[in-house]
Amino acid sequence: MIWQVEFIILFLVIICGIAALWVKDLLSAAILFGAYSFMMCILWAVMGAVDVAFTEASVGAGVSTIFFVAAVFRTSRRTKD
Amino acid sequence: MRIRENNVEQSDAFDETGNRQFQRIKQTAPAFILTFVIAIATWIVLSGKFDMFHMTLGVMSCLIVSFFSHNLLFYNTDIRRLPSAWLRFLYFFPWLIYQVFVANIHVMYLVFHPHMMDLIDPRIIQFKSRLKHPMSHFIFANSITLTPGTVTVHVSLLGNYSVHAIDTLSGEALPGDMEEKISRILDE
Amino acid sequence: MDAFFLYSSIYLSAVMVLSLYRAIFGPTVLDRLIGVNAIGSKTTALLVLIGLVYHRVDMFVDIALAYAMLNFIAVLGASRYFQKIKGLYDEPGRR
Amino acid sequence: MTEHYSVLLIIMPFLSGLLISIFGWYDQKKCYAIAILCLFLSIIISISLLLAVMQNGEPVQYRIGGWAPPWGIAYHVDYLNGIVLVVISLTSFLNLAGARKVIEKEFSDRIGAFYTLYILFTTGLLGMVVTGDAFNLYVLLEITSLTGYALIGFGVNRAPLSALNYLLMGTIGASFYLLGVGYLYMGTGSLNMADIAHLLPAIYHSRTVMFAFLLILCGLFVKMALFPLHGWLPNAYSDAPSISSGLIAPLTTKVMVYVMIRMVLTVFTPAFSFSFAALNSTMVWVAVIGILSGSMLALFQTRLKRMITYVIVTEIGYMVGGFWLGTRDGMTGAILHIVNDAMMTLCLFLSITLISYKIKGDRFSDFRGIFRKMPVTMTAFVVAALSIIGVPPTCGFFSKWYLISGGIAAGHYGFIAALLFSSLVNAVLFFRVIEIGYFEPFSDHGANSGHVPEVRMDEAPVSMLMPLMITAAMLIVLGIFSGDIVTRAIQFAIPASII
Amino acid sequence: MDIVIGFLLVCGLLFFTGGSIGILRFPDFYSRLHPAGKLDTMGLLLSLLAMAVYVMMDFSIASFLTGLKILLIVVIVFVTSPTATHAIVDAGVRAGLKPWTKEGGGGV
Amino acid sequence: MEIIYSSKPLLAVMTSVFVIPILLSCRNSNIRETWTFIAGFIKLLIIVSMLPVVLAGKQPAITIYEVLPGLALQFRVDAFGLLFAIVASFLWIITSAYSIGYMRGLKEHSQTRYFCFFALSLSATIGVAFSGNLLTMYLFYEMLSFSTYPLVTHHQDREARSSGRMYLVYILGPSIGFVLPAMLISYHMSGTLEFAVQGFLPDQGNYTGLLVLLLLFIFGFAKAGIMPFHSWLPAAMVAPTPVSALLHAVAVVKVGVFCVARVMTGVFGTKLLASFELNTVICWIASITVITSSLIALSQDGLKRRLAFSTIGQLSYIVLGIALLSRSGMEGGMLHIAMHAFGKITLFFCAGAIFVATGVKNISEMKGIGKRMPITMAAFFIGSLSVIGLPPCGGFISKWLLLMGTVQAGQYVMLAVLLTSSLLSGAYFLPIVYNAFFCKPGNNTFQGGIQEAPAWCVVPLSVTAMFSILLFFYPQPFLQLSRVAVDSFLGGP
Amino acid sequence: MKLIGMISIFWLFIVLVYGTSDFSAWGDPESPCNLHVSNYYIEHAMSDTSVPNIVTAILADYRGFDTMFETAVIFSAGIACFFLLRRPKYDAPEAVVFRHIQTGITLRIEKGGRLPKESDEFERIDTQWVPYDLVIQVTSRILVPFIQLFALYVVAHGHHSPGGGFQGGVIFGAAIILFAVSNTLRKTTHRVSEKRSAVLCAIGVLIYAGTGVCCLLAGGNFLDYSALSGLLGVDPVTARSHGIMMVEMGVGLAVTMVMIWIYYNLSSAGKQHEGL
Amino acid sequence: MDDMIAIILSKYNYWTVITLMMIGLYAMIVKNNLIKKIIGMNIFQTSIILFYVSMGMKKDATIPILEHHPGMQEHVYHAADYINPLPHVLMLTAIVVSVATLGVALSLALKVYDQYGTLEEDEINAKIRKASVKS
Repeated sequence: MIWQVEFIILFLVIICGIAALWVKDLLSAAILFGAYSFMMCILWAVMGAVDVAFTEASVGAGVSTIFFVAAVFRTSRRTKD
Repeated sequence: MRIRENNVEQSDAFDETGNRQFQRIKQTAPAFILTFVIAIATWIVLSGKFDMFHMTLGVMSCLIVSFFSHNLLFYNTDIRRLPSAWLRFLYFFPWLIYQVFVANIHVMYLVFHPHMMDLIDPRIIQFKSRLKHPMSHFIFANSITLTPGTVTVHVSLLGNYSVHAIDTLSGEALPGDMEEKISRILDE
Repeated sequence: MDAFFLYSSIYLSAVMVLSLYRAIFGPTVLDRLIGVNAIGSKTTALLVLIGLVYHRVDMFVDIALAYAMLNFIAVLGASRYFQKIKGLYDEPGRR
Repeated sequence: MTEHYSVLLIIMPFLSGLLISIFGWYDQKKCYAIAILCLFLSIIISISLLLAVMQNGEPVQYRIGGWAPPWGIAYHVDYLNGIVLVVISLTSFLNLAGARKVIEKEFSDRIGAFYTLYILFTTGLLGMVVTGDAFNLYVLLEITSLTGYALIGFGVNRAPLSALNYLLMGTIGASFYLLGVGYLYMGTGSLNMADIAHLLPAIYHSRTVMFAFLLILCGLFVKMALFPLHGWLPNAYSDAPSISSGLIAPLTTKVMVYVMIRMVLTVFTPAFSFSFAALNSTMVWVAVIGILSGSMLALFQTRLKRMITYVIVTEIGYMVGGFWLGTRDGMTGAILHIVNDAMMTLCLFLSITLISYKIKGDRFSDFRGIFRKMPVTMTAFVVAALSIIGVPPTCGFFSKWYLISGGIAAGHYGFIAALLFSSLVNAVLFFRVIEIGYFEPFSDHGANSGHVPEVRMDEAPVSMLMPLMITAAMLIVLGIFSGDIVTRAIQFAIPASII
Repeated sequence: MDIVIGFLLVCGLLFFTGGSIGILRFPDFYSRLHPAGKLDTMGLLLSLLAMAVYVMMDFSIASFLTGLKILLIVVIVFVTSPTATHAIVDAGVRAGLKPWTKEGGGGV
Repeated sequence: MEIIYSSKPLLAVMTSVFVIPILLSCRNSNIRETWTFIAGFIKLLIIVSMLPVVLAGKQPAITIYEVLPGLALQFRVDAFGLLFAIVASFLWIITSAYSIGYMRGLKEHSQTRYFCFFALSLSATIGVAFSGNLLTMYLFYEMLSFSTYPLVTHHQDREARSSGRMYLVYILGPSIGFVLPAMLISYHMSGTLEFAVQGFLPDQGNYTGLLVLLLLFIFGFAKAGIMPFHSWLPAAMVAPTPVSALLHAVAVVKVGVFCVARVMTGVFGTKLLASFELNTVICWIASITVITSSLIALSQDGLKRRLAFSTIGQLSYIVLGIALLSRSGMEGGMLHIAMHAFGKITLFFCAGAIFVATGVKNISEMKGIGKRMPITMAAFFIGSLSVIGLPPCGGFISKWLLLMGTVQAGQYVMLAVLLTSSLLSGAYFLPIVYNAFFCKPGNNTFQGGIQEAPAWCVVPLSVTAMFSILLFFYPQPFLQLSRVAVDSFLGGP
Repeated sequence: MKLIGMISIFWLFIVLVYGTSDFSAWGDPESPCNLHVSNYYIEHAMSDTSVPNIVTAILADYRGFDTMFETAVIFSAGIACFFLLRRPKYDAPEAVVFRHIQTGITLRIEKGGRLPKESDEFERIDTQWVPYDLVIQVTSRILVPFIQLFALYVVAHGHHSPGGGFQGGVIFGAAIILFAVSNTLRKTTHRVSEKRSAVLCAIGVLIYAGTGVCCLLAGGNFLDYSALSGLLGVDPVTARSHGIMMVEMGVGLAVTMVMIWIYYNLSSAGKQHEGL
Repeated sequence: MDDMIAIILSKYNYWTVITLMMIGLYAMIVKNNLIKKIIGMNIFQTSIILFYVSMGMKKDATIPILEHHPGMQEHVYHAADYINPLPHVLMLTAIVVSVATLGVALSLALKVYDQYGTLEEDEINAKIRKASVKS
């Protein structure tokens, strides 16, 4: 475990999470949510949970972002909050 | 769950006669084998285990991959000419690395320059390339992106390039030297 | 050498903040996409570095490899959105 | 094979669900046969499991993967879940048995998927009940939820929106549960329920355990729609296709109540739950508020299905309140009410399915003259209504009997008053519907000659009526035999320490 | 050997830094792509190279293959990164972003 | 008290239930009604066949099934129950006959449904009469409520709907709200619900608790029409007349009173009531009801409404009589169940007959009707005599015993109450008779020849009138039964 | 609403933070959760199953039942998406557009016209114009086989390195999604049709459950792979290892196909006609 | 003061978990847009995963893949050397569940959009109200 890295990443994770919810555009939100997943992946790698990190890398970075984009593509990007 | 397909139905391999199927196998066999070889090589790098169990799994996996995507990796390609093309590509590669390195130094210079805004003068330039093969287009476009001050914006089918250049200097060099080298790789 | 890797990884994660700025405040979606793509490439390096710090790099390389591949897919998917829907901002009436 | 029954009970529906999804692409006709067959078998298996438990007098254990409990997942069937298993498989079977025509009408192009979801839903419920592992329960809970969302989301009107809301709330609930299990794991290092219960007494004083308790309860309350957290339920259940709500409404909430009972009694043990955490009276008051407001809200509804959903909210209050009274009678009542309420709700929803097969719309005003149109269906409906009101000899009376007598034993008169009040309100609610079905279209002129325009009798097909009639008969049979159920099974399900 | 590795890694980190700052500093989307596309790739190339060398230092088949794997990442990044850049810039054009020019300003 | 096993009570209860499927499947109305009669006779036979056994001091009993641990569905026939059952089942046959006339005369709709629920409510009534414990009694009580609902609302018009609603609210509300908790509380106090001769509640207990419990029971059985919970009775008058006869004279209200009496004797026991002087409270409540309802009855113009309020008062006589806890009082109360039943049913039949024949509902329109319908009005006269309590009618005996009871108990206020109410009932019944026979109709409505209602109507009402008189001379079976019952309640002669 | 939400959230935050006060410190090796069950796994995983990756050993063996239902969860998600979204009957498009790839000329064929066969020369394009992006297509062509190979590697090496059926399956699915993104959805459905993906994902789960049932039939408990030793002709420990491998393959197959299936339905809103 | 730092250092991970959880919960409760709610839901789920993973953390331990050399079969493994693997296993399942939930949620959102043409909850409610008034 590398607590220094982890500390920074934890901070970034929170920022990413807030940003993904704060941003007023759903596609951006989906992209930022992808970034959130990246951060989570690092976090788990740092904590030694390699399998979880692997899963998150494959799911969060790849599939779930694509799902989000596909959903936004089929609906709309507009959001009021 | 009987789904009525609205798509234009394709005549599948089923209604083809055995002879044509044989022809098809004959056509695809080299690509299949080559894909299989490449896959095995990659597998060995990835796996690092040489016991029976894992090698069996490897062969099975490689067969699956080659079955699924032999017509992806080698698409519209004359396989007999490939080895020489690869050799020439290896010859081209160090030059590319060098160009990339130069490009990076250039961008680094721009990035850290205090008056960066004065130095840059972005513009989109367009030119026509004489390359034909998709592969060479691909290599050319990616090389443009990696080399000094230019990013490929669009490549049309007929070889019309539009390129975003960060300053006038980097834009002028195109298509230039690189196109020559790439056309030589694929022997066009 | 371990300490060196450790500090590099800390540095790398700190550098990520800069890319994150672009990802969060980028005026357009595509700027965000650039930022996220940059974060992705840094993450790939960071994963291998963490592996080195743990002395188990052979385990972490797989993740990094998967990461490099899937990051590409995500970015491609997001940019693909614009190839079908024109306009930087939302276009009403598409289903 | 008998020793594998407890796992077969889960595996058999699971496998047949998968088979159905494959057959759905090739031969849709087989789907129904497979589904009904496997549900029937699961009834047999669950009954034989219950009988086995009764004969041996001790729980049936099963080690999956051959690993001993704390390391592997163990199945554990005792009196409590034996009963619930029978209820689940019976409900699921009865609901599906006659519904073939409705399904073919509503889901014409995705029959295979529907049956698969249906069977997987049942599998999830059965698994949740039978498992002895806290985390395994979560996974099965999620199967149930996911399939449930899909089944609800294919409804009419705003069903997708309701299902999405349900999904969000359900995820919150499940996540809280998961978090609570995490706290427990942090405190004890184990996931097996029995093992946790064994390890827990040493750390009763720890705040971790307390929070685990609260979080798990919170999550379960969201899932079971206890009053302030019930927001998702009415929309979800009333917008769902009636065949789905006939499956989901009787079972989901009841199984969640079961899980609560299991958690409180088996994992945290009564010693912690009733004396250490001392939540009894708070919980009972919450339930009382739930009962009262559920009844009041039900009064304002103008659609039958919606009204019944609020009645479900009220019934949840009964069970939760009765359980948390902490007396033997109250718990007996709560467990008995799980059984009875499942059957009652099933009967109501089955009759609604039949009605909606013939009549469009479920506003009260759509039910004019329905007694003449569908007398058998409405008879069953009336039986169910009487049971919910709590009229002997229907089963609803007896669980209410136990609940009230539990309230008396605990000296909690607020709960009794709430129960009685909601019974009265239920009477009002259902007689409002019955009145409309019975009186209208009425003639204002010629009061005595009474020429009512004749409505043609137009019943649903017999295949659909049969399960309904069986269910209605079950209500009375369960009522008459409730003494047996209590003395032979339920009283062993409650730990001896509770008086 | 350590020095070589250190040098490569520091260079890589430097390129990464440059990429990040470039993304921040450049005026518009198109010009931001230059650092993003080039510097990050280069940074990754150099740092992964350093790590590959480090891994391969105590030589065995396993470690050699691990090093190769790291290099495989590089190869993949070398293929994907320009393509990703290209995809993004293409999306930008289609989305209708006007490039920033010295004379006209514009851009976002 | 010897308890003998016998399946007769069960058979008696189930007879009418068995007949329902036959009724449902019959398309022909004659066959249908024949079955009704057959069932009624069989039931009466079964019940009467238990009479000697009961008079010999034995109690036929049967336990059907133990629904809850310690609580069974249980029938036990004692003298009181048998008295009630005989009255109910006998009058039922007559009512059936009458209702055939009435229903056919008015060409009512859905007669099959009518007869089905008719049979069902008969079963429920007998079930209440024979029930061996509180749970069984509650079960049949609720069954009666629900099975009479379609009868009350038979017309399916707006008025029927609103009064049906009222009926349900008044009957169901207290039974769920009061009786159920009271029952559970008593179960909790004593651990059983089985009726005992001296009550099953434990002897010790605080006064307030017992009082609350008693009040819960008394008001809970709202069918008894004790005053704040009486309004359903006049409202339920919208029902067809046979139904209201049944409701108000025999089954429903008497079931209510029977339940109250059972609770007082079987749950609390006379000793407990006496020791806490709880009976006085009931006496007062009942006497208030008696006086008030009589006063209200005076002001009613609708014949059936007036009868209804009279019924409310008369019911409270029974409660009052039993609550006096004196030998004659209790005997009188029990006997009054029978006597009042015969009298009141006659009156209702008459009202129905008048309606069938002339379509008149209000008393003010009945001047001179006696000339046109002499038999009916004569029967009406006999019935009212019986209800007022004058010889030569059965009502006299019960009222006499009641008065004796008040004297025995030393409750002279109650004596005054009873006398006043008798006077009042004279005041609201006799003018009708007088007007009918001696006044000239205002607008020549009832001129012309004799036009009685159909024979199906007239015969039953004459039969009941005859019985009213007959009971004055031969009250033996009922009197003996009530004596046996009182003996057991008060603990030996 | 926002304020109420904020306040209640803040309150909950305080409460939950208070709840952490009895936690054992972060990273404490002596905390109860690190002592009881998990130690058994760490110490016995190798001797019980001969799988060095403890996570895989627990996932597929000790708690294999969880994983079976995890697969069922993902399977039911696929079914659910299909059930909710699929719209097999929709209005046929007014016109079908084809592109001659070599020249880039688009042909618009009105209703009733003769459709050219899709081939290397002609490519059907969506109603909304799809650019023919040469670079992306070539990259995906190169990349897809390698990603697939990598996915299979991940499945096969779940015993020794991180990964396993689920991760491999997702990556394999992602490879096909990449193909769909860079080409068209229609081309992808020609390679992996919806029916095939649906049936295969059910088969994937069936492989898992079937392995368990095999154990049942071989005389062991459900999912007790050591019962398969007679069948496979190896010792029980190796049988467990092989059992885990079989199970992982099932998971991989199921997950791959479900990912593809969900993507098909999501990206085309159930029409499976033109995708992202 | 030192105590404070010790507490912070030993608990900050959990606090982050709670913060993330609250962010997700807030989004699920307050946000108006359905996709935002779904993102909030995913953040909520990830926070729980983070909780589990940090729970299984051990100082000075390596990843839970045994260092296994083919030569030495009889090696004894010390539990303290490896990070607790059980939470990882559980969380793999949880991630799968969360991605499955995501798929279903998105398809429901698609269906909602298909019906109402918007993803904003208040607009949808307004449309529902309008429809119910009309009928």
